[in-house]
Amino acid sequence: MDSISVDVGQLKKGEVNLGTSIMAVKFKDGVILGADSRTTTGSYIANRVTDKLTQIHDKIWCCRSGSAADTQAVADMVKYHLELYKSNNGRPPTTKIAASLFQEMCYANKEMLTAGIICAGYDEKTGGEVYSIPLGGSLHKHNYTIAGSGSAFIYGYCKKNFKQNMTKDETVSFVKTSLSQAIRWDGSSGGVIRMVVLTKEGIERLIFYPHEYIDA
Amino acid sequence: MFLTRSEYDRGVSTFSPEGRLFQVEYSLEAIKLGSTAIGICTSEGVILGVEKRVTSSLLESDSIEKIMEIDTHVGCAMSGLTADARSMIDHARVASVQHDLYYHEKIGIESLTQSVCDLALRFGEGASGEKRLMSRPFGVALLIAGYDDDKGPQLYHAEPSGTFYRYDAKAIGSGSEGAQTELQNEYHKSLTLADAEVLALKTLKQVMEEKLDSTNAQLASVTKEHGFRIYEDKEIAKIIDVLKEQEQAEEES
Amino acid sequence: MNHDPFQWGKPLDSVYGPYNAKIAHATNKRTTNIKDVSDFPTMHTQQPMITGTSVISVRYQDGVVLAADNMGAYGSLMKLDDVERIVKVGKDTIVGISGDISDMQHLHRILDDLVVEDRYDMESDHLKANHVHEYLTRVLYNRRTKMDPLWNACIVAGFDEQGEVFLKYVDLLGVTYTSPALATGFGAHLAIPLLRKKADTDEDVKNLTKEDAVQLVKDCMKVLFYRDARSLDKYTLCVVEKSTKQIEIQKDVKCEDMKWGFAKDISGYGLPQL
Amino acid sequence: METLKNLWTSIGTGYDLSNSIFSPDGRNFQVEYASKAVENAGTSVGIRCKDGIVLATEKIITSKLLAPGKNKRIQTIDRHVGVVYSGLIPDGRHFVNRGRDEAKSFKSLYKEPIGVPGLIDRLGYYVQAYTCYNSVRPFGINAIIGGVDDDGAHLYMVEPSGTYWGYYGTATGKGRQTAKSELEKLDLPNITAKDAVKEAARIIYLAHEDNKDKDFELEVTWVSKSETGGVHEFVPHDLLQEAIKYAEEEGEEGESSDDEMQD
Amino acid sequence: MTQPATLASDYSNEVAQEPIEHRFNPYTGIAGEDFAVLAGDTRNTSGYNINSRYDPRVFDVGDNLLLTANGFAADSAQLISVFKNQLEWYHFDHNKALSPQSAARFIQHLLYGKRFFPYYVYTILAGLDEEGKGAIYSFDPVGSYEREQCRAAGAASSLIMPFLDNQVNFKNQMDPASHGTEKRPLRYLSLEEVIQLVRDAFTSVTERHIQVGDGLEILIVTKDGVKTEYYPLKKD
Amino acid sequence: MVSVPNCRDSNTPSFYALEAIKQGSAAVGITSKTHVVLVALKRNAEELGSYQKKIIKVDNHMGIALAGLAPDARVLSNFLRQQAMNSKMVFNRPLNLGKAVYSIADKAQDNTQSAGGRPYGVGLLVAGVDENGAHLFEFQPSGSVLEYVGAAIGARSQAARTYLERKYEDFADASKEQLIEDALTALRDTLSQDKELNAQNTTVAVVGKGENFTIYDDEDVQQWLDRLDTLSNNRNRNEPEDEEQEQEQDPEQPAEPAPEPSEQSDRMDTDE
Repeated sequence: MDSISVDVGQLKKGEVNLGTSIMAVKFKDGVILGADSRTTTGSYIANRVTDKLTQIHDKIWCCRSGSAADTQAVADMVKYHLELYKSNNGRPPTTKIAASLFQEMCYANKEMLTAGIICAGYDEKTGGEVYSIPLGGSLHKHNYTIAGSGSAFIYGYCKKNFKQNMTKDETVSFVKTSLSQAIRWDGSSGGVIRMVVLTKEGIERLIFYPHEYIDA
Repeated sequence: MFLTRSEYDRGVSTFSPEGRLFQVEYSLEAIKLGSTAIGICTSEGVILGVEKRVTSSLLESDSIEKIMEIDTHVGCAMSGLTADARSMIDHARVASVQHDLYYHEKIGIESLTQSVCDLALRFGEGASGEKRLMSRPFGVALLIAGYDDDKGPQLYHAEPSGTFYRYDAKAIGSGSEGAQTELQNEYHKSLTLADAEVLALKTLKQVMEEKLDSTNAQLASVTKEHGFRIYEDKEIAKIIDVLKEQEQAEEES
Repeated sequence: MNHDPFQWGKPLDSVYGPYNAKIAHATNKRTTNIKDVSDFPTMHTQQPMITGTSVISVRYQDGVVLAADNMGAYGSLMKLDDVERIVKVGKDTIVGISGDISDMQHLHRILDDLVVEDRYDMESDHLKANHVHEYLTRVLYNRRTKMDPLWNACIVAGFDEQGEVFLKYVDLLGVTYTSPALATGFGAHLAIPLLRKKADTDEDVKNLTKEDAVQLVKDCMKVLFYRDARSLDKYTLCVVEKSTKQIEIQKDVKCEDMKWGFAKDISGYGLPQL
Repeated sequence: METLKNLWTSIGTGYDLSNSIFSPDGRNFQVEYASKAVENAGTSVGIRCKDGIVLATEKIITSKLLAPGKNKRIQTIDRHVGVVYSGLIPDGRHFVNRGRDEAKSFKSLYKEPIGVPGLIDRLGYYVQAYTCYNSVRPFGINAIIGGVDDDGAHLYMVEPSGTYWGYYGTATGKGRQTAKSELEKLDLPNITAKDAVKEAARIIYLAHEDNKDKDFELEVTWVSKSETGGVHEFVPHDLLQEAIKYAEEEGEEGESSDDEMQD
Repeated sequence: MTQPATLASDYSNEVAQEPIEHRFNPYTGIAGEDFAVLAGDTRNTSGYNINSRYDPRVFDVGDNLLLTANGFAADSAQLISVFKNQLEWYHFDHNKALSPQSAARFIQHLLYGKRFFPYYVYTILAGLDEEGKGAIYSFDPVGSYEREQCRAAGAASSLIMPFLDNQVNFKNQMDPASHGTEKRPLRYLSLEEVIQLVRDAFTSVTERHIQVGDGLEILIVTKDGVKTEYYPLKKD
Repeated sequence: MVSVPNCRDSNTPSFYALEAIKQGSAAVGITSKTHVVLVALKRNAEELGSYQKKIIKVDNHMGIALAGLAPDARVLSNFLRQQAMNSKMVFNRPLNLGKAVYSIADKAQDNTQSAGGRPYGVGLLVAGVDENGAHLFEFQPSGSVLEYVGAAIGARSQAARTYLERKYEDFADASKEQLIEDALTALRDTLSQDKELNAQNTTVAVVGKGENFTIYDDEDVQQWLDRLDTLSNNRNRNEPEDEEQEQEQDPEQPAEPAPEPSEQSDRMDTDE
C-alpha cells in the first residue's frame, strides 16, 4: 500500500512558489532568522532578490515557505491580530502568542493553505524564541529550525553543528554556511542570503552576496 | 411608585403582588362566557355533551360544531372562544397522527392532552425551551375524551394556562357551576354508558336557557369498540324521550 | 457468490447499488485522479501531514502499561524527534495519540478545556478515564460524520469512577473497543501478537506482574524500532497502577540491548555465504 | 451614606425607575440602587501578597438547615483567576459565567491563559453595558477578582457601574469600612501568602462584628506561584483551621465556636 | 478491501476516501413461542487484525428488547445509544414500556432519517409482542423492515440463513410419514432446540469465516426478562 | 419591567414570583449521607378531578418536587432532562447535581435581569445523588440556589421548616425509613387542622446511592403513611407567622386584588 505521499507542491496552476531555504536559530542574546532570495514560477525565477523575512511585530519576525500568496495573507492577518492584542491587553504580544496565531490560521484553514512558517522573536522576559508551523498547522518550539525545499539537504549539517548559547558571530556564520549549502543543492533556492538579528539592542538586518558565502 | 393593578394585568408575563398572572386568569373568564360543555367518564366509555346556542332561527344548527374528532379513538368538546380551539385541535390531530407514524400505535390520551397543553403554554417559553409563540393565552378550554389500552376510557380538562386534570365528570362554560354540582350528586363509578348519555342531557337541560331538543344539544361518545362518534339528531331525540320518561317517573313517585 | 470473505455480508451493489456518495454531496476537488470518485463523499482532510506512529498498551494484574515514541514523521523524513504523544488529562487519565500531529495538538487543547471546565467547582476532579474516552469518541465520530475527520487513533487509559483500571481504544472513525492488549498503527500488526503471548485473556492478565508487563512493552518498542520505518528508539512509557492510584510517566526512555551483532555473519548478494 | 440621603429624596420622581436616564443632578439611580444591594451583604476581602492573591468571604448562615460547608461562594474563572463578590449571588454567577466565556475565547485564539488585566478590561466593559439599556438592569454585585499571570499577581474590584480599579487589598459588603481600615495597617503586597490567609481570616472575623446577630462560615481561597503553582484553590483544611484559631485569638472575644467554620 | 484506518504511518488514500470501516460479524435472531433469542460472536476485527476477542454487540436496551446493529461499528454504537436515549424520552412522555412493533417503527425512522448519509448497519430487534410471542424484526441500512421468524445478518449470513430456513422454517423438509409427498408441518421450536441450533450455526461458521470466532453470546428474552449465555468459540 | 431586587421595597417580578410559590401546596425534602427523600401534598381541583402531579423524575439519579406554576415546572424539568441526557450521551456519566441546579438557576437569573420573559413562577426542591454523595437543593425564581440538609417550600411550609430545624442533627445518619417518617411528619404540620395526609393527596419519592429515583403514589404510598400513623399523632404546630396567616385563607378566599372565585383562579396558575 502506498505510504503517505506528502506533496508540498499542492499549488494551483501558475501559483508563485517559495521553493525556499529558510531557518531561524536561537542564541545567547536573541534569535537570528535567515533566508535565501529566490522566487520561482515552475522553473522560471520570478524574482532573484526577494526579501522573505517578514516583520509581524517590533521584534517578532517570520520566514515563509509554500505559496507566496497564502503565506503573505496569513502574515498580514497575524500582524493585524497582534496590533489588536497589544491595544486590548495593554502589553506587547510574546513570540509564543504570535506563533500561536500562525498556528490557529494555518490549522483552521489547512484545506485552503499551503504554508510552512517559521516564527521567531525576542522579548525581555523569555529572550529569543523559535517556533515552527509546518504544513498541517501544528506548532513546535525549537532551539533552531529549518524549512523549505532546500532544508532537506542540511538536516544533518545543522544537527551536527548547532550548539546552545552561541555568540552572535558564531550564529551568523552557522546560518550562513547552512543556507549556502541549501542554496547549493536546491534548485528552488538561490540568490543572496538575508538575515535579521533580534536582540535587546534592537533589530539588525544583514545581507550576504553569493561571492561572500559561496565558499563559507 | 408601587404599580397599580392595571399595570400588572396587561402583560401576560407580569406577576401580580400575589404571584398571579392575571392575563391567564382573565382568559378563564372568556370560558365562563362560553356555552356549557359536559364530559362523563364511565367504565364502558366516555360521553361528551354540549349545548348549541342557536341564536337565530336563520342559523343552521348542525353547522355549529362544539364537539370535534381528534382521532378515531379520541375527541373533544370545547367552550370559550371556539375559534382558538381550531388551532389547538389542529395541533392535537397532528400530534396524534405523528405518534402513530413514529410508533405505530394509538397515542395515549394523557400524552395527547399534555401536548395540547404544551401548545397552550406558548404565550411564554415553550415546554422544551422553544421561543414564545403567541401574545395572549388561548381563550378556550377543552374536554378531551378518549380510550387507550393502558388506562381505558379517560376524560381530561385542558385549560388555557397549560394545566390539565383528569376527571370522572366535568362541566365547563357558562353553566359550569350548576352543572358541576349536579354531576357531583349524580355521578357514581357504576354508571353505564346509557346512564351517562341521559345524565349528560339532564344536566345540560338544567343549565340551558331555551328548552332542550335534538337540535340545540349535541352528544358524542368514545368506546373501546366504536371509538369516537358523534350522535345523530334522532339518537339524541331518543335519549331525550328516555329522559322525559325518567322525569315523569320521578314526579309520580 | 463473491469469494472475497471481506465482501460477505456487505450490502450487495447488485441489490442496493453502489455506496452513492453524491447523495452526501460528494464532489472532490483534489481526488479527481482517484478512480470512481463518486463512490466517496468529500473528505476535507486529504491526508495527514506530520504523523506519529504506534501507541501500544497492555493490561497487567495491577493496571496498564502504555508507550509511544517521540517521532514526528513528514513522509519518510523525521521532521521532529521530540513530540510528546502521551497527554495527561486531569489526574486519572492518560491518552496516547497516533496519527496527524496537528490534529493531536487540537485534541490536547480541547481536552485541556475539558479539565478546566471540570474544575470550575474547585472540588477534586470528577473527570475519569471513561468520561474522557466517551467524549473523544463523540468528537471523533462527529468529525468523521462531517467528512472532516481528526486523523488520529487514541488509546485511553486510567481509572474510572469506581477506581477500577480503564483501557479503551478509539479512532478517527469513532470505532471503539477494548482488550487486554491494545495497539494503534504498525503496533497492531507487530506488537499485538507479542503482547497476546503474555496477555491474551483476563486470566493471563491476572498473572502478569508490573515488571514483566513493563519489560514486555519495552521489547515491543524495540521490535517496532527494528521493523517500523517511521519509528524512533526514544519513547515515553506510562504505568497506571491501581494499588497506588498513581499514573507514573517516564520520558525519553531509550530502546536497550538491541541485537545487531549477527549482521556481521550476513554477506551480501553475490558473495559466498559464510 | 450621604448619597443615600439624597437618593431617598429623589424617589418617586420617576428618575429612579428607568435604567438608562440621568436624574437632574446627573446620577443614574438604578446603578446606585444596585450598589445598595451590596452594602448589606456579607463582607468579602481580597489581599494581594508577595506572589499571589488571597480571597475571603463571610458566608452568612441564614438557616440551620443549610448544608454545612456547601454552597461555596468563591468561584474560579480560569485555573489562575478567582472571584469573590458581595450582593445578589445569582448576578454574581452571571458575572462569573461571562468571565469564563471571555477566558475561553481568549485561550482558543491565543492558546494561552488570559492575562488578568485583559480579563478585567473585558468584564468591566460587560458590566458597564448593563447600565446603558432600558431592557436590562445593572449587576447587583461588587466583585473582587484576583489572579496570577506571567506579569505576577493582580487584584481588582468591579462595581455595578462597571468601574474597576487595581488594589493591594480591598473589601466590600457590610463590614467593608472595618475591613478596609484593617487592610491599610498591613504591609501589602509584601506579606507571604500564608500570612495573608491568616490576616484575611482575622479581618473577616472583625468585620463580622457589624453583623453579630447572624452565624457565618469563613471561606478562603488563594492563588500563588509558590503555594499553589499559580492555580486558584481553596486553602488546605489545616491552614484554614490555623487561620481561624489566629483570628479568634486576635479578635477581642472569639464568640463563634469552631464547628461553625468546619468545612 | 478496506484498509484499517488506524495505521498512523500508513494512511492510504483509499482510507482517506472511505468514511467507514466494515466489520460484519454474524448475528442471528430466532423467535420462539414465548421467547426470542438474539446471538452474535464477540470477535472484533478490522482487516486481518483481531482487535478484541470479547466485544459483545448484542444489547439489552430495556423494556425487554434486544437490539443489535452490525456493519460499521461506530454507526452501530451511535444508533444504539440514540435509541436508548429516545427510549427514555418515550418513558417520560408516555410513561409505559415500548412495545416491539413500536420500537421497530421508531428504528425505521432513525435509519430513514439518515437516508442520504446512512448508518451503515444491519439491525435486528428482538422482543415479545403483545400476545407474548417471540418477535424478530430485521432492518436494512435505510430502514426498510419486516417481522420474521428468524434472521441471520452480517458476515456469513449467507452461510447461516439457508441452515435456518431449513431448520426453523422447515424449508425443503418433507414429512417422512407421507413418504416425502407432504411438507413437514411448521411448529415452534423449544428454547433448548433453538440454542442448540444457534451454537451449531456459529461453530460451523467459525470454521468457514475468518472474521468469526472467539466467543458466542446469546441473549434470551422471555416474559421474566433477559438472560445472557456465553459459549467460547475457536480462537484461531 | 426589570428592576433591582432587594434594593427598594421588593417590588419586583421575581419577588412576586415567590408569592406564586407560597400559593402552591407544600413539598418537603430531607437528605442523609446516602439518601434523599421528597414528599409533597397534592391538591385536586374538585371532587371528581384528579390530583396534581407534584414530583417529577428527571433521571435515574435525580428528581424534583415543585410548588408554584406547574407549567413552569414542566419547562424546567424538561430542561433538566435534556441536560441529564446530554451528560449521558457525551460523557456517559450521570449529570452532576450542582451543574444541574445551577444550569436552571442561570436561566432564571437571566429573566430577572433582562426584560422580555417573566421570572419562573415555581420553586423546586431538587434531590439526587452523584459522585460526591446525596444532595438536596432548593431552587427559587430569583435564580438563587442553596443546598440544604432539609427544606420545605409551598403554602405554610414554615410549619414544616420549624419541625425540620428541631430534628436536623439526626438526618445525616438516619435510615431511609426514618427520613420518610420525618419528612411526612413535617409535611403533616403544614396541613390545616381539618385535613389529614392520605394515599390520594400524598406523594413520596426516594433516591439513594445505587438506588434509582422512585416515586410512590396512591396505593404504593400507603405503606409509608402507615408507618406515620404508628407514630404519635399529636401535631407540633407553633403559631404560623403573619404571611402564613394569609396563606391559611388560601385557597378558600384570595387576597385582594384578585379577580373572581379564586377557587377557580388559583388552580389554573398554581399547581393546586
